[in-house]
Amino acid sequence: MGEPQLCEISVAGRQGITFPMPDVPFTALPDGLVREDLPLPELSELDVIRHYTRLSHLNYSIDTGYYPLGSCTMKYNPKVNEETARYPGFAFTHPLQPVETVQGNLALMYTLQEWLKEIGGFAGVTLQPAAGAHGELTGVLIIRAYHRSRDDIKRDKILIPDSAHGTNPATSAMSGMRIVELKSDSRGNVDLDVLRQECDETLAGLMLTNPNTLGLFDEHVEEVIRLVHAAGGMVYGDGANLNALLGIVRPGDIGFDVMHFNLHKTFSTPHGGGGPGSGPVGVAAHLIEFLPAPIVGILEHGDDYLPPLYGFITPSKSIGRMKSFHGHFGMLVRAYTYISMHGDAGLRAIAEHAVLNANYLLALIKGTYHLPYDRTCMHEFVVEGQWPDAPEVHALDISKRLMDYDFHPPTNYFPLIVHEALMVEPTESESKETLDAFAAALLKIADEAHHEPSLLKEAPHNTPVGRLDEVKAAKELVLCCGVATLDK
Amino acid sequence: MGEPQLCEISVAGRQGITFPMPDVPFTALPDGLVREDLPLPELSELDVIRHYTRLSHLNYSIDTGYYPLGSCTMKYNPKVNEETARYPGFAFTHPLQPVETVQGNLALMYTLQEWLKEIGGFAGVTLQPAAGAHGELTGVLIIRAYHRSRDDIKRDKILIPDSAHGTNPATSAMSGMRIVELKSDSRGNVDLDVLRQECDETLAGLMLTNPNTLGLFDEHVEEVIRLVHAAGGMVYGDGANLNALLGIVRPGDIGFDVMHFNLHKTFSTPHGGGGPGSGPVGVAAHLIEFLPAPIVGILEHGDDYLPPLYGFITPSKSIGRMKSFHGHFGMLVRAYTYISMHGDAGLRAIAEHAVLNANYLLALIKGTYHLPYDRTCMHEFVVEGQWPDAPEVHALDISKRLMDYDFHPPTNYFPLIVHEALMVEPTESESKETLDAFAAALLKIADEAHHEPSLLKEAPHNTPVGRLDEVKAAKELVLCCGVATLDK
Amino acid sequence: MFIPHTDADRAAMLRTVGIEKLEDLFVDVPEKYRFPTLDLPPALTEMEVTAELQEIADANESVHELACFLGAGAYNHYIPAAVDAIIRRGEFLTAYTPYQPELSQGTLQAIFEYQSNVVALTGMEVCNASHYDGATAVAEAVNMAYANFRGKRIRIILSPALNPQYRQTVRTYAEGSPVVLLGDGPDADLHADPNSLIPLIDADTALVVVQYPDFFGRIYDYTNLAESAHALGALLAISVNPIALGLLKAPGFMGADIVTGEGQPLGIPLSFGGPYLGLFATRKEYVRKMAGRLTGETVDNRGQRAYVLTLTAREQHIRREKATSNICTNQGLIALASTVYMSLLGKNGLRQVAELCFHKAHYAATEIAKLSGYSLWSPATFFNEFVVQTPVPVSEINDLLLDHDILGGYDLSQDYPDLDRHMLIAVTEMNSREHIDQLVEVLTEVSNG
Amino acid sequence: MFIPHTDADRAAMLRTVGIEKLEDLFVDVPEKYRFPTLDLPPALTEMEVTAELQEIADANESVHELACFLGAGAYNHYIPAAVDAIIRRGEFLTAYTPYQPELSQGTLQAIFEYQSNVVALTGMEVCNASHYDGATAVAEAVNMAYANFRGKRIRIILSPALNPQYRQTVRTYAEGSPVVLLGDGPDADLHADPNSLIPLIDADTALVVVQYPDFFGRIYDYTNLAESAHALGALLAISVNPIALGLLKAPGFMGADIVTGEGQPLGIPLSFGGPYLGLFATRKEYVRKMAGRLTGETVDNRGQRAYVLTLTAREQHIRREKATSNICTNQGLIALASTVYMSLLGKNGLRQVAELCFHKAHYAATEIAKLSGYSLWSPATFFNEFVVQTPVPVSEINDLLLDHDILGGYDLSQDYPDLDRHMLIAVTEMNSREHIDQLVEVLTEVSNG
Ligand SMILES: Cc1ncc(COP(=O)(O)O)c(C=O)c1O
Ligand SMILES: Cc1ncc(COP(=O)(O)O)c(C=O)c1O
Repeated sequence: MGEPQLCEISVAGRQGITFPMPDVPFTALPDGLVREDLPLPELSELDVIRHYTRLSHLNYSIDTGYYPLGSCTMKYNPKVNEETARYPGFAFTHPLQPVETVQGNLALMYTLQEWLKEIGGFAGVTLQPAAGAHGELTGVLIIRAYHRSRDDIKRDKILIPDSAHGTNPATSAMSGMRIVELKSDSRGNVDLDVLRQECDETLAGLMLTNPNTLGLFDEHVEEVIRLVHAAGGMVYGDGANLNALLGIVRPGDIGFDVMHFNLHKTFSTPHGGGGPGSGPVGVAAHLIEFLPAPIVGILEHGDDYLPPLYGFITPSKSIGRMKSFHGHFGMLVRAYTYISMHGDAGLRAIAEHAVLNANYLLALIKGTYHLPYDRTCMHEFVVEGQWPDAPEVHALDISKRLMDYDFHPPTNYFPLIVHEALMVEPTESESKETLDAFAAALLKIADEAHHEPSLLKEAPHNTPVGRLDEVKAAKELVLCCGVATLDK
Repeated sequence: MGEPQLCEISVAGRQGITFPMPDVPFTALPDGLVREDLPLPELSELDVIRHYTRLSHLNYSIDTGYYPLGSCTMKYNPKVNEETARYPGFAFTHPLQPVETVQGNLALMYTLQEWLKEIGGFAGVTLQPAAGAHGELTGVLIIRAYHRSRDDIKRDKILIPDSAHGTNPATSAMSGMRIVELKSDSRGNVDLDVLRQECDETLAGLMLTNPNTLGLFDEHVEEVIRLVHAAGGMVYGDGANLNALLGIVRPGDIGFDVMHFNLHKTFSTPHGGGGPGSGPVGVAAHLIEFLPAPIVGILEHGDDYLPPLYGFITPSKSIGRMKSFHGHFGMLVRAYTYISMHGDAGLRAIAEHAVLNANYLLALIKGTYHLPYDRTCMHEFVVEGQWPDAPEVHALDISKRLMDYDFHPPTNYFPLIVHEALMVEPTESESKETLDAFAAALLKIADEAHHEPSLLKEAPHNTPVGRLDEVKAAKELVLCCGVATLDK
Repeated sequence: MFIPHTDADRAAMLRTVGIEKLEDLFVDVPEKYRFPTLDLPPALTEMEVTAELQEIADANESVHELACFLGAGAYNHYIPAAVDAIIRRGEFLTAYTPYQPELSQGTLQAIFEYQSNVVALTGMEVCNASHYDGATAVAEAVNMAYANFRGKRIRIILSPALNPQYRQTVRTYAEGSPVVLLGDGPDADLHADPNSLIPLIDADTALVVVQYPDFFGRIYDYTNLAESAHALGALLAISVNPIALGLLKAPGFMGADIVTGEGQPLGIPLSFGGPYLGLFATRKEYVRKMAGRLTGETVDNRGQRAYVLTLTAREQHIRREKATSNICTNQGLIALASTVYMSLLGKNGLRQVAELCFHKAHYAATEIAKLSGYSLWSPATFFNEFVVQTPVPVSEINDLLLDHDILGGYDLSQDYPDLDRHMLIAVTEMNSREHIDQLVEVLTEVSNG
Repeated sequence: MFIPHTDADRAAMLRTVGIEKLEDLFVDVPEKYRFPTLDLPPALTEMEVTAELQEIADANESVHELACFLGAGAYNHYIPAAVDAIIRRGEFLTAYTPYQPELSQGTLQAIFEYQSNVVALTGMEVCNASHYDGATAVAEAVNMAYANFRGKRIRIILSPALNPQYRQTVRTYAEGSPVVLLGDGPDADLHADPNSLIPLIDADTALVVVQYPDFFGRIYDYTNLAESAHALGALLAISVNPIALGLLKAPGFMGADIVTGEGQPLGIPLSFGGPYLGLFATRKEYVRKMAGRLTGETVDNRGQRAYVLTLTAREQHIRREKATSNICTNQGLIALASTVYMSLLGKNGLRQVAELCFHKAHYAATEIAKLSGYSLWSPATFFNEFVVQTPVPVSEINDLLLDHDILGGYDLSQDYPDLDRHMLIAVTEMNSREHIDQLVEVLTEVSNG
């Protein structure tokens, strides 16, 4: 029984909430500018609550099961985050209030900037970017502005390893850069020879994910960075995988010039079915003046009796504004809460256990699933979802079959350099028992793949819907309630 | 896949939340009084959230579907109630704080007392009782105290119609009263002749539910009350069905001496899987002094500049205290919120539409389901869940089959005076479309009962579990995790 | 509000019913009383009602603003965020009593786990699905004990150190029954230990009721009392603070026949006194005499483990006037909240909280005892509450404390005339040392002044 | 915290992995940088962190305490309780992008309904699953328009009455691209109506961007502008306040090619500026050029209606540097919140809110215009925001207002040097007449003084 669409249960005249009568005199509505029809659905509050409660049951989520989606760090999202972010003093402050009235918010942001600097080994941080990709754009624009500030205009080349996430090349393209893809070597590292060849005077920078999307820490990361720096380039760090490094190593210390943090991965802010995220960017000292405006600073220093006065500051060579206002403040409160609950040792424990969980799970399945780069992994690993002796079975089939065992599948077909990739990120908040059960399912499925492949090809069986006709979706383009097709 | 029990997923050493180290010196723990083992489960926060989120999916609820459980008034519970009751000013006040520090709470309680007096037509109200049955106990003890205060000690008989809810006789028994059951007449009313016979000098009172549990308004209610009063008895009103009467008639006006309100029925506070409820009791003027202590009163009157000072008052002949503190305050806030949003016309609209819905639904099915008392019903009605030409099918089978159509069944086998009773209370917050769909399911099931009864006997098919072995449950008495049986 | 009917719906429905207007539905209602005008304020929209309620709430001073040293039956403990995250879920919040087990396995398993946790905590064998609160749980224990002896034993001994509100409630409940309540009269020696109750027990005694920790915070081992009661065929009921059981010997191991308690400290907001949670556990031989709902494990017709309400023949809806109690709606959601709380803290967390309460209370007691004019009323061992003798009436001290944003302890003179100038102070994990030091400082002002 | 491993687990796992200690996992990390000590405050427990965050939050003054007349891109509207009740649900909150449709029908259908509601509101044909906010949505509109002409048109005309922060964001985004942004220079005539932009449109123009209501609150019919743009082959983007569309003619009916907007007013808390919601709708011919996610209806292999992300070949994970944008994580949960909001209010509720804003703002404007020293800057029609010329600098007035617990309007001199002593005042349904009268009264103090 599918859940109807809201427009299908709409009944003319219903209204889920009403508002007071005006307590002021009426003004004539503007002639010719009043709309005739507003075809929104008409529903009772009960209709809406019942509909969305029922829809929610069709979702898989961290709160309902194990979600080892690679590269996404689907760790547990503490419930306390949802409380603190809703404190009225936070939730009901306007972004343009006089700074004197929002010293709490500004102090929180300032402190979070300081903490992220400390955690990442950076000299400056902006909290403005809305997500990882937005942080990347911020970072690449900073690199661009840096070179231009030195009149080094020819630097327009960004190197991107072939294992990189799609946002890296897309970001560089949006920033007007030329993209050169770098092949990885046989151990999953940046190929130093290839890199050397590209280190010329057009080099603007390298976008490096480390640990990379194979879950591997680049064994020559220092050399990689040295080469780029020597050629006058900057190294951008895609911090999506920072969960592996908390308290283990600070990217700034090994020479990353810029890096984005994903608060919605590393720092437990919820993924929300696709967002919102938050992608603060840290930079080394030479890039501070290029940070987007505004950042939070101390306007007047405090003393024993008075706290400092916090306010907004515009860096002297700022690349400008990346979005409205000051970033995803609600997410910042959550991340602040989370970091507060960990401290130095707690953060390191996160990374240690994230990496332990990945290596443990890998150890349980690696005899059965081919591991293309056989090394100690970091917080995640990538195996192949296909066997030479069961060629009709694909990574996708394994993923769908996992659903029948009540697990969310790993990321599929990414990174692109692994054949039939299954990218598994266990996260530290899952228990040994859960990993054991997940490994058991993977081993069972491997067996099924060889002996009863139809179980995989026809999977999933136990989900609210089966496999979807994606071609039909793209061809017919039914994108709205009540509209049969976009090309009607 | 059943959800494991918490004790089964417990792992020694896990802890879902931790607390600060003591910031005070340690004191030696009391010798010989420290427990050795505390066999509570050990779980992570994620374990607990995932477990209960998954368990929640096994429940049917108003928020997920139509729940026409007779006598329970399963109306929509507005989400705003859940917000207001959680305002820190309410949720974090201690019941024994000095009254000066809780004037908000006391003002709210005072006003709610006034509103309930107005709605019910009473002269006094106590908010202390915790639920309907607790209100009944309060009321019967008040009646008892009233007679005793007049030295009318022989009055120990309580009359209870045979259609009454089980709490009515159980309450009277708890109050040390003698119970005489009154047969109903052929139209579902109190049989006046039978009543007259019982109106003697031992009569303490009558417990009357009106509309009664057949959903019928007693056609001679004035005469019934007159007879009881004439014999020196008091009339207790079981207010469980007040939803039918809001703004239609005030029970106090027609002579009820005492009545409990069910805030968790009439005034939309959530049922919570079994509670908490709230059962304020209203009384006529001659019973005010018997109300349980304390009630909220005005200690010092206010004026144009100052609000009044509210405080607690003990009625002079109070029956005493019915429980700790002042009642289910959190529920009072919800009911206050709800009443505030309705006012006079809004409350009347509730009753009108509750009754309209019941009569509409009844009209749709009454040709198919036998209606033993064929009258205009109030907010609910009772039909028979069996047909002479399909005798193997019982009300219970119909109920179970309704689950397959994604509906919660009506109340079964109550009231006792209707053969194979199905007691249906639609409530006003459900739409015509929902009633139509429910009626269609009932008609379809009636058809199935005649043509494919196994569909009903084997139902439910689509629920998380099928019919349960209740005998085994009662025989083996497995009442705790990890304890094989109570009689081990 | 909350009525989805459009004009068209209403017209169609009236047509189907065969009447013309809504008023026609109410012909059975005596005409002269029909359709009264209710003198209520005009209806508010959600936007207005939230503003108004916020204003009312703001007229209170809460324990968020005040350092709270008030207990006496309700305690300010930390409530983990996860508790509310679960009980807000509509599937738990808007279901009713699990009469239809096929649609209620969530609630049923949760009750089963509640029963399991309470049994573990109390050391008893069986626990029901809740009573209204700690007071009514004791009243039901009295009823159960009385019924257990089929009316043949009518004496119920109440410790004077049982919460006065519980004793009042028991008295109200007992009004209509032949039981005789004794032991807590004005002449009771409040300093005496529980063994002082033993002489009151006789062959006509059904039940002895004590509290643990008692109302004055003291903790005693009731094993001897239990043995004495049992020797004369009587039962022992112990009313507990469940947080204390995180640290202290379980009453089940002292020989209690019934354990009741106020479950509020287990993750339930103070909420000005309710809704709270009545704990009720007993021994297996009394399971059929117990009031309240009970969930049992069984299997369904597909062979799956499942849960169902069981032994319902004890209850009002089946047994009517012969039922063990009239209770119907209980504290379902609150019991769930406490289960989430107990499960989150678990074995070690509850111990941690209990120890924090213990150590902080003892620090506070030690510091206060040093002040001139103040002394500890009792030398007995205590948990997290203790009685202080004060140099001036407690209400005066409390006024002063309030000026310093401190919610002082409970004024015992309200219940015990002999305990004029005696304050019952409660300390929990929520009281920082700083709070305690502030309390002590303000108390000093009075001792000096 | 949040790590469930016991010592025994850890030992067993290390054994399976074949190493001795956790440190051995990190041999690839350059040794000299390994295991830095982070200078962070000691870890707090949940109980402590909530107390600390509460204290920080309390250091702010919120619009619960202040009467808010500040808008300028973020508005204080009433948020129905049902919105939060839905978005708190873990199934929505803790899922990610619905890559696996079989496990994500809840999120997918919700996005589909979001798309439907935004299309209905804007009068457009297709809408994506969200951008970060109103500013980045405009920046993406610029990118889309530029890409639409394959780089052959490079002029983008920005109305000077487009939110200054949006224009700044567009400029940042455009840094690396050949587009030329014009129309909003310091010499732009702020009083001119939108037709004044027409002369700037030429055959090299890709896009004209205007705002509706504009930054100064004014409302214009952009039909003529659209026609003029179209006549020269250029596109028109209109950035909207969605609440205004409850009352006003939809931009789709004015000929807009792209409608962007800040979705915050649709049930999203102010939350000091985010997370908010970037609305983005366009015409069907541009659907393959649009950035962002898109949900389409289809069927599953059991014949059931179902939903799936579609046209993904536009996106970065498929197309990498050729993608329409780099956006990946979007505003999923916020889009859900806005959908719940729009569905609750529906056709009539949104109109009601819009009218309340309109009438209250006009009352405020009328009253303020009566004051000596104050006047309305523009005679143009407006929605719920308007510009007032003030007798003294706005910041002085705002300081005074703050003393009276009023959050004054936006000081336009921050963005428009010419608009020194000009205050942008926003009024919503949350401002009672009493608030407005208070505002007027305090303003009077300045006009008199
Ligand atoms: C390696 C990597 N880089 C970048 C991103 C983009 O981050 P966001 O989705 O927050 O924009 C992701 C997110 O999935 C990622 O996994
Ligand atoms: C008619 C009637 N009377 C009394 C009660 C008892 O009320 P409560 O469950 O609130 O104790 C009920 C509740 O189900 C009822 O339906």
